[in-house]
Amino acid sequence: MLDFSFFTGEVFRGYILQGLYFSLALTAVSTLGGTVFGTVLALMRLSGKGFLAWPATVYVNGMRSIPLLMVLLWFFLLVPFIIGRPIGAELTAVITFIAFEAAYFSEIVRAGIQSIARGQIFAGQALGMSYGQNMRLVILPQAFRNMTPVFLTQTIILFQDTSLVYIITAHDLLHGFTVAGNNLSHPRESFILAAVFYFVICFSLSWAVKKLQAKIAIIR
Amino acid sequence: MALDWQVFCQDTIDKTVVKGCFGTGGATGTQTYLDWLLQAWGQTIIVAGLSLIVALVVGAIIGTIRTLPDNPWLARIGNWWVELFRNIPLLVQIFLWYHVVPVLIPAFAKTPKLALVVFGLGLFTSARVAEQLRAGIQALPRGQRYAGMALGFTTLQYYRYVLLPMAFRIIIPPLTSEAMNIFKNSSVAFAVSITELTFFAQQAGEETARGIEIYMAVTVLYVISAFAINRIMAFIEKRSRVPGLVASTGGGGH
Amino acid sequence: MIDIRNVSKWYGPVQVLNDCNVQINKGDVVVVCGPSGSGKSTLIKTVNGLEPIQKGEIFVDGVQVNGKSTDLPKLRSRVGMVFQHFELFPHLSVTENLTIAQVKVLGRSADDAKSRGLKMLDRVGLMAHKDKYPGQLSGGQQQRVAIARALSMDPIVMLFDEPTSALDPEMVGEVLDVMVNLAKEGMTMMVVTHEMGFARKVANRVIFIDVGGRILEDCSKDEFFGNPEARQPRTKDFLNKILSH
Amino acid sequence: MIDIRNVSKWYGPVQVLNDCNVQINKGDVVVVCGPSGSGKSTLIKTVNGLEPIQKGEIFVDGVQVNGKSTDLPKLRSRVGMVFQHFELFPHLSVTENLTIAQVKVLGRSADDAKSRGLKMLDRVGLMAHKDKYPGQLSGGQQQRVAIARALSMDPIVMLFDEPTSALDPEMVGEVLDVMVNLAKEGMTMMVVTHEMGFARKVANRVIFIDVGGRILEDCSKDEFFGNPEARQPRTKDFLNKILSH
Amino acid sequence: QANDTIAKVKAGGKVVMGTRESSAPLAYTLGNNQFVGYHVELCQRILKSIFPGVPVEYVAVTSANRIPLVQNGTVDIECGSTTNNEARQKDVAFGLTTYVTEVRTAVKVGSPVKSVADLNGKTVATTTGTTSVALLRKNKRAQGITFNEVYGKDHADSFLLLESGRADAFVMDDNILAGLIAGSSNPKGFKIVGETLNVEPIAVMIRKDDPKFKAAVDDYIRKAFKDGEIKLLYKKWFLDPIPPKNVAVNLPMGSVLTELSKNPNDKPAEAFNK
Ligand SMILES: Nc1ncnc2c1ncn2[C@@H]1O[C@H](COP(=O)(O)OP(=O)(O)OP(=O)(O)O)[C@@H](O)[C@H]1O
Ligand SMILES: Nc1ncnc2c1ncn2[C@@H]1O[C@H](COP(=O)(O)OP(=O)(O)OP(=O)(O)O)[C@@H](O)[C@H]1O
Ligand SMILES: [Mg+2]
Ligand SMILES: [Mg+2]
Repeated sequence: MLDFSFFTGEVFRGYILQGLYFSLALTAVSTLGGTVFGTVLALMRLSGKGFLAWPATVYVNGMRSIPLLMVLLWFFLLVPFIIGRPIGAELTAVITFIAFEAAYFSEIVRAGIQSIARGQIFAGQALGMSYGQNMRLVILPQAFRNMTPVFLTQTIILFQDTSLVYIITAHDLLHGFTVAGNNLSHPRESFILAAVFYFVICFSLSWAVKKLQAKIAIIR
Repeated sequence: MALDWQVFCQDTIDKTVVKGCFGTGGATGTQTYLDWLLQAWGQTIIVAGLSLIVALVVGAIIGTIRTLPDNPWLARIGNWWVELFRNIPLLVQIFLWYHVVPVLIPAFAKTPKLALVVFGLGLFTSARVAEQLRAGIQALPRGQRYAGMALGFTTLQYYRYVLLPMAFRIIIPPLTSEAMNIFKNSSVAFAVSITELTFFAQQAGEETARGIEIYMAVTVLYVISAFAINRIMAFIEKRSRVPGLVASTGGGGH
Repeated sequence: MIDIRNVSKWYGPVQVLNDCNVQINKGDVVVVCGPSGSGKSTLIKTVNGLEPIQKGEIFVDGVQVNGKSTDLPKLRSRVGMVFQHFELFPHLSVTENLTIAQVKVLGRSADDAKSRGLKMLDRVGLMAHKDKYPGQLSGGQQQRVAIARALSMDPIVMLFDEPTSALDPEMVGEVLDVMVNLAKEGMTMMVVTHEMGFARKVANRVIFIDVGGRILEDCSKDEFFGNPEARQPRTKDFLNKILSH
Repeated sequence: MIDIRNVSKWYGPVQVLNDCNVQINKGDVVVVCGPSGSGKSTLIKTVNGLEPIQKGEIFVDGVQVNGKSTDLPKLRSRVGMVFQHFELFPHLSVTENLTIAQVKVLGRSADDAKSRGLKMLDRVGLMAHKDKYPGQLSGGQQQRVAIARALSMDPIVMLFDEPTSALDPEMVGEVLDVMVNLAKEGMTMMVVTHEMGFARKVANRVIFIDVGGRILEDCSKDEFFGNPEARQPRTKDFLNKILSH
Repeated sequence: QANDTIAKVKAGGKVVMGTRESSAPLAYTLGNNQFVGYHVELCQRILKSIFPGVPVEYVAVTSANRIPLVQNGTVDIECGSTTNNEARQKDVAFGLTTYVTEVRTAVKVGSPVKSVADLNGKTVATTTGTTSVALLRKNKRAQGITFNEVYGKDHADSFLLLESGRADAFVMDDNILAGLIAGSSNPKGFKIVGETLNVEPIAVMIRKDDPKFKAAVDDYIRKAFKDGEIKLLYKKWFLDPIPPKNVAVNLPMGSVLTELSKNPNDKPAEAFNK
């Protein structure tokens, strides 16, 4: 009933490789950008200053209540208007993902910082450390270690989410499988292969996360 | 760019503006974009609501069996379930349910598309609910399990009376984000022709060429839905709050 | 009543109980002490089968705990246990904590369970708190409720695992008082504790376990405290440490 | 050296310190005791400004802690503090724990800091563990490292907040020994503790705070323990509770 | 004026062609970012004559996003399978009609469906974001029949719905239907039936209010009709075997297009269905 013989090396190179590359690149770039932007948002929210915390809170909660598909559609529609010149679907995807993921990463960073026991903060202060020193030497090193697993898990989710860029016709991994399936008349087999592909990649990643977690965990 | 909200009062066929903005409805009656928008919202709510039920029920079972003592096989099945359903993108899973499963398992061929989407979204989310429930159960002090056992409860009983009630309370915050996620993720259902909000955004945006207005309306409905879920869960959290106990929180994911 | 015979237990490659033998008769109050990590909690948990053992046999009231076909829930329902961290069920009120196992495990009617539970609550002096939730009580009060909960099941023996070590110092006394009374009324008890005052007052036997799970001492209270010369060096060292301050 | 004057503090509507006055001179060893939640930790944390106060004044070595322009980090670097839960930095090795603040706060060279830190580590008897991480040490060892960390900063006064109450009983002694030696060497100390043995041995003053944050007693050790009749009823009650067992 | 494509292309040094991925034989991909088809090749020729030597960049568009993409300048010329109608003319402009499609119905061989009326009670597939969705709604109301609609997110998806039996019929432009059938694993298993629901002029799409570019495009098309270039292209893509499977779509030129080739125009669909 199912026939996977159509899936040759040539098909892989012709249809899949480009999409795989794009999905990975999009994941990497938006993780990086999202982390930077997200950390800024988190620090704004933790600053205790209303004029910083409030916009950041609105942004984060707003982004988190809209589906990524809609965010993609919005950015696809609006970004060219805003920046005044056309950009491709790929670049739109990158901008959208950074903006979108920042909201999620900021929550991770915030939780990471808040996970540090008050006693640790007191201990740093009691040794005479300034706010900045305490953050840099005591809180952030622990916070980053604490949040690494959630952070990497989110990155895996992000990688899966790249499959949604089909709505703005960017060419991701899934897209490659879809087109290959349609053009070579084996759409069902192609979906199964896509599932296997994603599973292998994401499963290995999450397995690696577990290993890493055991390695960097603070001995308690 | 001027916004033209009248587009929602247009008839979906002849594009004339209908007085009162609502069509006559019915199979052969007229329909405005507003009617359609609300219908699409209904579809979103139905898909998300049913999927949430599936996710909670299946997630509770899977999450529980992953923590059972002395039953490595059940735990293993539970672990694989979680790995399987969370390591494949939702969109791919929905395609599989829609296009592949009915061919492999003929019994599914006559299943309504809504049910297939609900399976897809529900089981995808069940993996995440299961993961949270497992974490919730494991976050309880080990002594709670021992205390239940020491009183003579059977495994089933101490899960039912001791562990699960507390575990579910602990995971209300992450469950809230899961419930909100399910609403958002239901947008993926449009890929298999569920006429929900994102489908509406695409189709009506195309037909009327008033993308901004249409997207805005749809976005607002998503935000309202998310907010409503959030309030409902806050209400549940409040109702189930244990006197004298401070709640802890979790987070992450979408 | 309790017969622990040649029991050994491992966690993976680590041995935590090493050929332990303890006999406890009806009415005995046995205090178990030893350094942290020596296996005291593990030993007491093997008595009602909360921790499985890899070698040896344990009998409670004639029933083999580690038997293949033993109805463990039934056996456990006859053995009361009190934990270091109380382990009341936080989502249930005090009364519900006291009655739930009576109803669900022993099959008592709600009324019977309630009257029995409240009687025990009265005994530990907390009748006024019957409708509160555990989180609204102090540690000492929670532990007393936990004792009442165990007593409501009409146990034939009570196990205590460091019942006072998680308490603020001012609350230790109120819990010990309850335990002293229980002992005086003739309850069979096995108590893991560092409270040597309690041991002196009511124990009739003291057991000392060393790290690695080996029982070094098992003798009468008078012998244990009265004849320090005859003790093992490890025991003397331990007693010195905890009695010095 | 420490001068707490008419200090009051509220958490929202709840008053946790009520018009407290304490004077501590160079070389004093002051023990603070009182029931749980009475505000002992809060009081001691106000001394180096970890908790802000709403009323009154606090001076340490002549510097006003709650002054608007006070350089708090600088002041804190001269006040050693030891916490109930040790609060070593879990991501740093023992040596790094000992040196980081010396280098970053006092600006010492890495070598100086290390030699000073290791000297203190030696003093608490843990030289052998200098390269371990806190998580690899027992509670008693961690607390001794925490004391060494505070001492490495050459503090003019040491604050202790229940330094032994999170420890297993066998480890209490080793920490108290370090503290006793410190007191004997003339360190000025303010110690929140329930260890009355320690108070008897080295305190020269004992302060008792009642719930609500009011100081009920502030007298010499001999007066406090030797003259029970003159004590407030609350104090007697508290002492009874913690000394009875 | 922003809408001067010729100036924009000169300034940018490249021209962006929006095209479709699975609208064979009008426009589709062979993978590797390689696009082919009747309209793709026609556009390639047009662009080569207007912008000799300027590289062409390809952007795959969908039914749903092609108009915004042309409007916002992402795409300079869309060469896929876009119907020229009055509503769209408010937002974009079209070249001279280069293909005329008739909206018809594809069913499996052996299906009892022979006309729209037979769709009563059946499930009908079509593609999100196309005019067929509205067309179906219109017919439904006009004829008083009831049927369920299912929507594929693209034509391939819609065809899959028909193939797997989730839909009894697939209503779409005949060329797309023919192309999908030809490319399917079982070309003999499907047929195109029923009356023509709509005649739709298909044209390349460009930005509105850009007379210079429109004139250049139209001039080339007019010339191509006249000297038979279009006829050759039509034969190549509709009658001869085409890649990737080397099967022919086999859809001879319809009467409307034949008529048009004598006197090309850019009238919207409404003018064709009076
Ligand atoms: N679940 C477990 N897995 C692996 N090792 C364990 C486990 N539980 C206990 N251990 C180990 O078994 C040994 C005995 O533990 P146990 O809790 O019985 O000691 P204890 O005498 O009660 O100590 P404490 O005074 O600290 O309560 C310790 O070394 C402990 O680390
Ligand atoms: N951050 C806070 N917010 C609100 N209330 C607080 C806070 N920290 C402490 N409290 C309250 O202030 C009072 C005094 O607390 P504190 O920790 O100083 O007591 P303590 O005497 O040290 O008690 P313990 O012996 O339990 O350590 C308590 O009632 C406590 O609940
Ligand atoms: Mg123990
Ligand atoms: Mg305190």
